[in-house]
Order: sequence, then C-alpha cells, then structure tokens
Amino acid sequence: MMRVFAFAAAVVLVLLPALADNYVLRVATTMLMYSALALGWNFIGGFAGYPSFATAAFFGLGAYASGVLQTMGVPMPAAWALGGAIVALFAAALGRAILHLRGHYFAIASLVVAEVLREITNSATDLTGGGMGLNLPVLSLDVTNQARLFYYAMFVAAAAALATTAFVAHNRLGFGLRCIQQNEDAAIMLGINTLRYKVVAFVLSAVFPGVCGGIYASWVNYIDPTDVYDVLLSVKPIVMVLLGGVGTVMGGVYGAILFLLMEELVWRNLLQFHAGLLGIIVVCLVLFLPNGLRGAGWAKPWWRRRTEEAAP
Amino acid sequence: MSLLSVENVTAGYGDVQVLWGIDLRVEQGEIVALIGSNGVGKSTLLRTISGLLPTRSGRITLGDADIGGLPPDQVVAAGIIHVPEGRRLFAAMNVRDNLLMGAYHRRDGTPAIRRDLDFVFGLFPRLYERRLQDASTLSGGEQQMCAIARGLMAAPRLLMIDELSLGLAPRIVEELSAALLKINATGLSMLVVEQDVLTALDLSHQAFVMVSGRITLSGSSKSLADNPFIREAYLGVAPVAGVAP
Amino acid sequence: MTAMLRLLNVSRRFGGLIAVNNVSFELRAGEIVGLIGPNGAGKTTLVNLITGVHRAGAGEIWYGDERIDRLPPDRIARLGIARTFQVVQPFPLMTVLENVTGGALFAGGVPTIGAAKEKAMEHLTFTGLSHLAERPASSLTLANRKRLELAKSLATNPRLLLLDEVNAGLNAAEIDAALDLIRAIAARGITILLIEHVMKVVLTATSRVLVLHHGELIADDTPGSVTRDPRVIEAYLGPKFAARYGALAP
Amino acid sequence: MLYVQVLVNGLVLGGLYSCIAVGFSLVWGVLNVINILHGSLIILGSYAAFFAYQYLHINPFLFVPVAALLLFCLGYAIQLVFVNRVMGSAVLITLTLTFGLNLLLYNLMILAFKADFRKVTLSPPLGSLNLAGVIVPVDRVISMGFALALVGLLYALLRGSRIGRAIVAVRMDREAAQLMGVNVSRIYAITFGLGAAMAGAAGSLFSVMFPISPETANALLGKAFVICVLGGLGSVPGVMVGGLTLGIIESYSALFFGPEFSVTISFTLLILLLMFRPTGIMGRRGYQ
Repeated sequence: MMRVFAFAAAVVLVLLPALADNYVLRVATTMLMYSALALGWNFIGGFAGYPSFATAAFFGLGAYASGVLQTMGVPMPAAWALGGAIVALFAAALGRAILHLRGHYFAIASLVVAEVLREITNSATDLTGGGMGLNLPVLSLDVTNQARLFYYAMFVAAAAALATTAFVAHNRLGFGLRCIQQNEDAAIMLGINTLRYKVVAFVLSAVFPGVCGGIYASWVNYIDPTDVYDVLLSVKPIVMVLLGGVGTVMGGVYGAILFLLMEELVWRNLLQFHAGLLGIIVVCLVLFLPNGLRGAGWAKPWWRRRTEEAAP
Repeated sequence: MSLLSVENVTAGYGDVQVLWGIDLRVEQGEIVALIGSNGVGKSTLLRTISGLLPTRSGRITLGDADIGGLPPDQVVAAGIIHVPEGRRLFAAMNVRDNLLMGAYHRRDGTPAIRRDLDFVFGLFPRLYERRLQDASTLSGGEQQMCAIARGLMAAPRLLMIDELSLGLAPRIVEELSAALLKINATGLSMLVVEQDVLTALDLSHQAFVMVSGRITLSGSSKSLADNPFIREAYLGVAPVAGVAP
Repeated sequence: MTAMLRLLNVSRRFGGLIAVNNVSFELRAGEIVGLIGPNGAGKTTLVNLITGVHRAGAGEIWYGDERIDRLPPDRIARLGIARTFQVVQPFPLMTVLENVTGGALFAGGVPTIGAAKEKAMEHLTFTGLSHLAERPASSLTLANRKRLELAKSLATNPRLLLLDEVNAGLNAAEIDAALDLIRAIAARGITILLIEHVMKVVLTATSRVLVLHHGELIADDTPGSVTRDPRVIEAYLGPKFAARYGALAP
Repeated sequence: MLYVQVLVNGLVLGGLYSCIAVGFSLVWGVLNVINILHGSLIILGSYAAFFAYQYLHINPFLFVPVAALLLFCLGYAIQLVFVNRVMGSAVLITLTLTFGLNLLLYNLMILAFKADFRKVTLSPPLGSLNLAGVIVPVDRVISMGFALALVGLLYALLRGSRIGRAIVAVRMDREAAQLMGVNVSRIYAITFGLGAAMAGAAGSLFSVMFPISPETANALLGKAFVICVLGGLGSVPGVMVGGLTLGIIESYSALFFGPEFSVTISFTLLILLLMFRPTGIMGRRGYQ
C-alpha cells in the first residue's frame, strides 16, 4: 500500500509547477526546502541522538558561499554545489572539534556557531556586503519560470536528502549511529569509531541545508546575515522531526508539511503576533507530542518493523 | 497488629509485572529478612512500599494507616525509611550534610536532630572521623554505614535496608550486622533485603523467601536455616561435602 | 610463547587517589584467571585500563607483541579484547538480537547487517537467549541481561574476554549454570579474566587467582593457596569465611 | 593608567555579569535544563524597575528585592505548569520547550513595551568617583556590590540552609532525595523560581547601567552561556569567576578591537572553551 501512495505523491510533486499558481508554488517550494533541512537534521539529531542547533549556520554559510561565488561569475548550479562542498568541509572540521561534547554542551556549541558566523559575515563587508546584505546577479528568466526552476531545485535537494536517509537507515552507518544514540559507551566497546560516525552524520546534516541555502539565496536574490542565520532555521526543522517521528526515514517530510500548513494558516491573519504564536505552537508540540520523542521513546527503525512482520 | 503488613500486593515496570500478590508482615521490634536471588523482585517490593513505585493492587498498612499509593515523601513522613540499593549517598556533600539530609522531613526541632546526630556518630565512630569529608570519598563499608546512619537520622518507625552486603568484603558485613543488632536492641524494627542467605538468617528473627515475584516460604530464621530446600537452593551446600553452614 | 596479555608496573591515579598501583601480571592463552578484591580495590579500573577506557598513568600493557595502552577503546575491541560491564550496558530500546548484531557487525568484522544477524543468532542460542531474540533488551531480568552482555562480547569474536561481575546477584543454581557457560567459552580457546565477588565461582572455575587490595596486587597464585594466604584473609576474606570455604578450593 | 581603568571597568561589569549568569547556572546545574527564557526574565526585571522608578519613584536599587520576589513567583509558576512536564526528557525537548516559551514572552514584551530602548536616568545622578586617576561611576559600583552580595546570598543558601541542601540533594540523586522525604517537584519549582529571582534582581541593576529593550534579551542569554562554561557549571563561585573574567575580557577586547566585536569574541571564546575545557575553570560534579 505504501508503494502506491509514495508513487502517487511523486507524480503530483513533479507535475505541480504546471498546475499550481505562484502562491501555491511558493508554499510548496518552502515545504521542500524545510523537508531537506529536517531530513538533514535527522542524521545527527535523529539517528545519532546529538541535539544539533547548527542547521542555521550551515544554511547561512551555504547561502553566502554560493552567493559570493555567483557575484564572482560562477554559474548558479556550480555555485550551489560548491557552496554545499564548502559547508561540508566546514562541518567536518567543526564536527571534529565539538562532537566530543555531549548533551547541553554540544547543543550550546552548535547554537552559538550560527551567531559567530553571522558576526563574521557582518564584519567582512568587502566580501559579503556585511549588514547591508548581498545582491545576487539577476536571472534572465521570467517570474513563473523562475518559480518553477527553484521549485525543481528544492525538489532535487529534498529527494537527495530522502534517498540518502533511506540508504543510511539500511546500512552499517545507520546501525552504528543508532547504537551511539542508545548508549555511546557500549557502542565504543563494540568497536565503533564513534567520532568518525558522528562526524559523517554531522556532515550529512550540513550538506543538504548548505545546498538549500545556496538555492534560497538565488531564489530571493538578496540575502542579509540576520535572515539566513536566523535561529528559527535551526529550531523549526527540529520541531518538524519531533512532530513527524525522530530517527525514522519519512519523519522529517511529514513534520515539515504539517508544521508549515499550521504556520501558513496561523500566520496569515495575525502578523504582529507571529513570534508569539510560533512559540505557542512549539510549546504545545513539545508538551503534547503525538508519536515523536518523549524521554527515550525513539520511533522504531526500519529493520525492527520488518522482523516483526516476518516473525510468526 | 503488625507494624507493617503487606497484603496481596502486585506491582511492576511498564508491561513487565514483577510482584504477583505479596504477603509480608513485620512485627514491632523485629528484624525481618527478605532473601532470594537478584531479579526476583526484592528491591521492587521495597520500592513499592516506599512509594517510588505505584502499587497496582493489594494493601500496605503501617500500624493502622493505609500507606499504599502514597508518594515517597509522605511514606517517609509516616515513618518508613528506605536505605536504597547501592547506598546512593549525595556526592559533593560531606558526611555531616548527608546525615542532616536524612532528617530533612523532621519537624521536631534542632536539639532532637543534634541528639540523634551524636547517637549515630557514637554508633559509627569512623563516620565522626570523616564527618567533613565528601561522601563519595568513603570506602564501600563506610558508605553503607553512612547510608544506614542517614536512615536513622529520620527517626524511623521501620528501617528498610536494600542489599546490605552488596560489594562489601565479608569482614565488613560482619561489622555492619553487629551494628544493626545494636540498633534493633533500641527497639527499631527492620526489614533487610540480603543476598547472602547465611548473613540474612544469622541477623533476623523472621525471614521471607521470594522466588520470581512470589513469597514461597516464610517462618522463623532458625527454622529456615535448617530447611533442606533453603540449604540446597541458596547455600549450594548439599552437593559439596565438608562445608559447615 | 609470548603471553596473550602482559601488564608491566601499571599505575593510574584519579586526583589524589591511587586507583591502581604498580600492577604486573600475565595471562596465557586458554587460561581462566580470577581477579578478586573488595569494592574500590581497583578491579574495574584495571579492566578499564586494559580496554583503553582509561589511559595508564605509568607502566605498559602488551597484547601479544602489540602495545595497547595508548590505543582508543574501539581499536582495542577490534583487536579481540572484549569485556562485559559490571553495570549492565544494553542498548535498551533495541531487541536482544539487535544488541548482539552490533557486536558481530563492528568488532566482529561481519560486513552486512543480514549476515551479522545470523551470527548473532548463533551466540544467542549458545547463551540460551534465543527465545528472547525479539524482546527489547530493557525488559530482560538481571540474570538474562548478564547473559546478553556475554553474548554481545562473544559476538565480537574475542581472543581475550574480561568478565566483570557477570555472576553478581545470581543464586547458587544460576551460578552453576553460569560456570558451565564460562567453561564452554574457555573450551573455544578464549582466554578469560574473571572479575568476581562470588567466591564459589572463583574458587572452582579458575586455575589462578589475582587478589587486588587498595590498587595493589597482593597475591597471584592457585585458588587454594590464595584462600590460605594470611594477607588475603586479613584484607578481604575474614577468618570465618576462610574456614568455611578453605576446604572447597584445590 | 589606561590599562588600570579598563581593568576596573571589567571588574565592575563582571560583578553584574555574575549576577546575570548565576540564576541560569542554578537552573542548568540543578534541573539540567537550559533556560532560554533567562535573558527575557532579566529584561522583565529591568522593565519592572523602570516603571517602578518612572511612576512610583522607587529607586531601582531599592526595587531589587521586589523584582526578585515578582520574578520568583513567575519562575515558580513556569516550572510547575510547563517545565515540570518535561523533566528528565532529552536535552532536545527541554531546550526546545524553553525556546518556545521565550518566543512567546519576547513577543508579549514587544507588544507591551514596544521595541524602543529605554533607560533609567536617576534624577540626582550619582556621578562618579575619581580614585587616583581611575574614574569609577558610582551607580556601577553600587550595582556590582549588590550583584556580588546577591551571589553570596545564594551561595550561603545552598551551603547552609535546609532548602539549599535539598536542592543539592535533588541535583545529585533525585530518587535518593525522594527517599529522604523531599517533594522533588516543589524543589524544582523553588529552584527555577530562585533562578528567575536572580534574573529579576540582575534586571533591576542592569536598568541603571544600560538601555533596555526586548531585543537585548538574547545577548544577555549569550553572556550567561559563556560565563557558565567559562566559570564551570555547578558552582556559584565558578559563576563569579566566570562573570569577572568575561567582564575583563570584554572590556579589553573593546579597547583593542572596538566595542562591536565584544560579542563575537565572547562567543568565539565559548566555542574554544567547549572544545578544550568544557568543565571550565571551577567545574565540579556537585553544586554549591
């Protein structure tokens, strides 16, 4: 049954640009972006159980890296890819430095990274335009085609994130990360090089937001530090995965869709109380989580479900 | 009327039921031993009596008061003190503060608490020597002494001790048993969960044997010590000749 | 032939406290050696030093002809040194089978998850847990959790196995069953260091006993002579005990 | 002479910083909860002091105990109603919960107080002292004095009083504390209340020295992070050391690199600390 539903959803998603108007397309593109961010976060937060708040840092760095590259004449798709690579390298170095920390200490270190990057970007005015922001070269496409281009770009990013998640969940890396999440000291004793596994998960949690940052920069054509390093880019994906089911394959996608629908309905009418309402949504979700994380109640991994079905 | 009476109590963790209808009594002034291998539910029973774990069914009464289902702080106020498995003293606090924590719930004023403090320091002189030392720096035996002393500081009507000898050298266990007998002589009733059956039966007046969540045997400690079933299952004595129980 | 494990003047202190003080001994392949001592004597610290959880302050640790006291714990596990934890460390929300699969998949060197699960099933049958394969590890009784620890470390196909208090809390009947299991493991050629409190196990199962007291090795001899050694009696056994168990050991 | 002046400025600032961070450290140390609300609670204390001074003409220094009491009640309520339901949950849950609560409190403050900056200007300005060439503003010295006194008071409470011992006991072993007859939820609520009270007191002192707005809440939270990690979690003296150290570092970095870099430098310092010395200068397992 799942196969049919997934195939139908894929067909709708591919044909959407031809059918929908610009508003629906914009919301759909945002949903795809946040799905990629949530799926990215799930590698380190869901599988490995490390509470990372660094997604905003990766997103912002990706946006500025590809933005600056484009102002230097690098073609857009190449700039996105290069931006993703730069963010991956940054995450590998950062991971080696802070992944020996656990719990609150790791959370704070990852939370503060975005602040430091925002300050650095702010002061490197000659390269990034600093507080005044950065304008990207204008595309020679008309408005509707631009909207379709960025929709498909985000679609590819989200699909890649989902495919990688499914692959990792089925192989040694996923199993090792789950051992680390359940009991890291016991995992070490089973011969898992936990730092290497965590760094790989951290890089995966960085590269997808990094690429999305690049696409977003081209999409909105003008970026400034407070916008692309906004801490909400770290918190929203977490709440989405909590909503959809932590450590599962599809959790991030379901969570992103549900959360953004809720936000879109709420936000439309109460503009000046947006932050407050977002706060209320987050608090209610955390306190009354349907099937997400409460204490150590991680959702079941794929291989558990299969053996249970197979068992007599 | 028993001091403590446990009637047909069931309890467990989540979907795992551990206690299957426990009946147990402690008379005033008695030491009662609860013996059985680990994992049969001895600690679970103590945690149920002290309120850490909710009772699913059955009654627990102290004197004439029904204490089943009360939260731990109210069970303590009623007079049942539980010295937990593994001692669990408060690290980063010296011995004296740990003992004062024992008296946290008492309302009978500082002079009475100070008097009890002198009594326990008298009972365990080594604790007086180490009173300003961080509790985590004590040896295994000293930690058990401190945990028992901390329980006494709460002026209990019933003292429950979980795993008296776990991890201690036999020589230390002998010292502790002597101290417990001295405490019992002042009239304090005790329920002691003990792994080593010999120590348990030497120490107690009555004993209850627990196997997989049920009381299978009970009676005076003397009678149980001679019971062939106990000697076989717990002392592993029968097959190897030449070892005096 | 070189010893499987050799400790030379190994010491380690935590702050002011000397946990392990100038300890030297050897383990030869196929031996079952006991390690006893009161709580806080340094037994678990010694195991942590051998398995790389703590780094030795002084001295050397050799595994065959490779020096391991500078290696990280996961490398040492992959070299074939496995341990069980005194405080049981399962993966709580994983099933019993998945817990053991982890051992086979990583240190055990089995390439795929599927193959590792089959290997794990063998170890579960060997340790008598196969009927609980699909149960979550958190729902096991203490005795079965200890067996799970054993099965997990066997899955890493070790050549040296450090059993830390595997029998603590078991009754006489359960101890006999555990003894048979330990002898069966040794029969597979695995060298065993048995860290124990239950004297009955140490005295009947081991060919040699190391006695640790305040971090120092005060005896390294056959079980019989160790129980009659005055220093051991004074430090650990106590006169009443020695009389009772003296006759038991060879 | 300039260096001495900068040092004095750093120490005076550092005194206030330790008061800002001590409440955050207490909640983190005892409840194991990162209280993202802490910055906003300080600003709430500042606004209370500002309006008390504006309309009731109560001097902010005298208002400190009132602010502390008001915030204690708010903190006690927040813990009982919200945070208590997630005690013992993973870091992710408690951090996200307090983040959501902070979004709500921030937005309410924006609606109530508008975003523009306000400052308490004492009508007879207290001026400043000139100690052998070093200019020391009196209001800052008083603030520092108050701050250090408050931190000392909290330290004494934790070490010597019955409630203080119970708080430390709950921190070290919740279940064992229950077996001593401690009502753990009440102790959590009191601890969160104390944390909020210290924030309120710091807020009143802060309103005398700096302009206040809901926007500055996050900067204060950031400083609390740095100070806790710098000084070492789990010790009130550690927070004092951390606060004074940060004060000195920030005033020297303002001298050498310019004031706008002080936040970047303190956060970079935080990440370096987390990499190499997460336990901080005075970090201990317990809590005093």
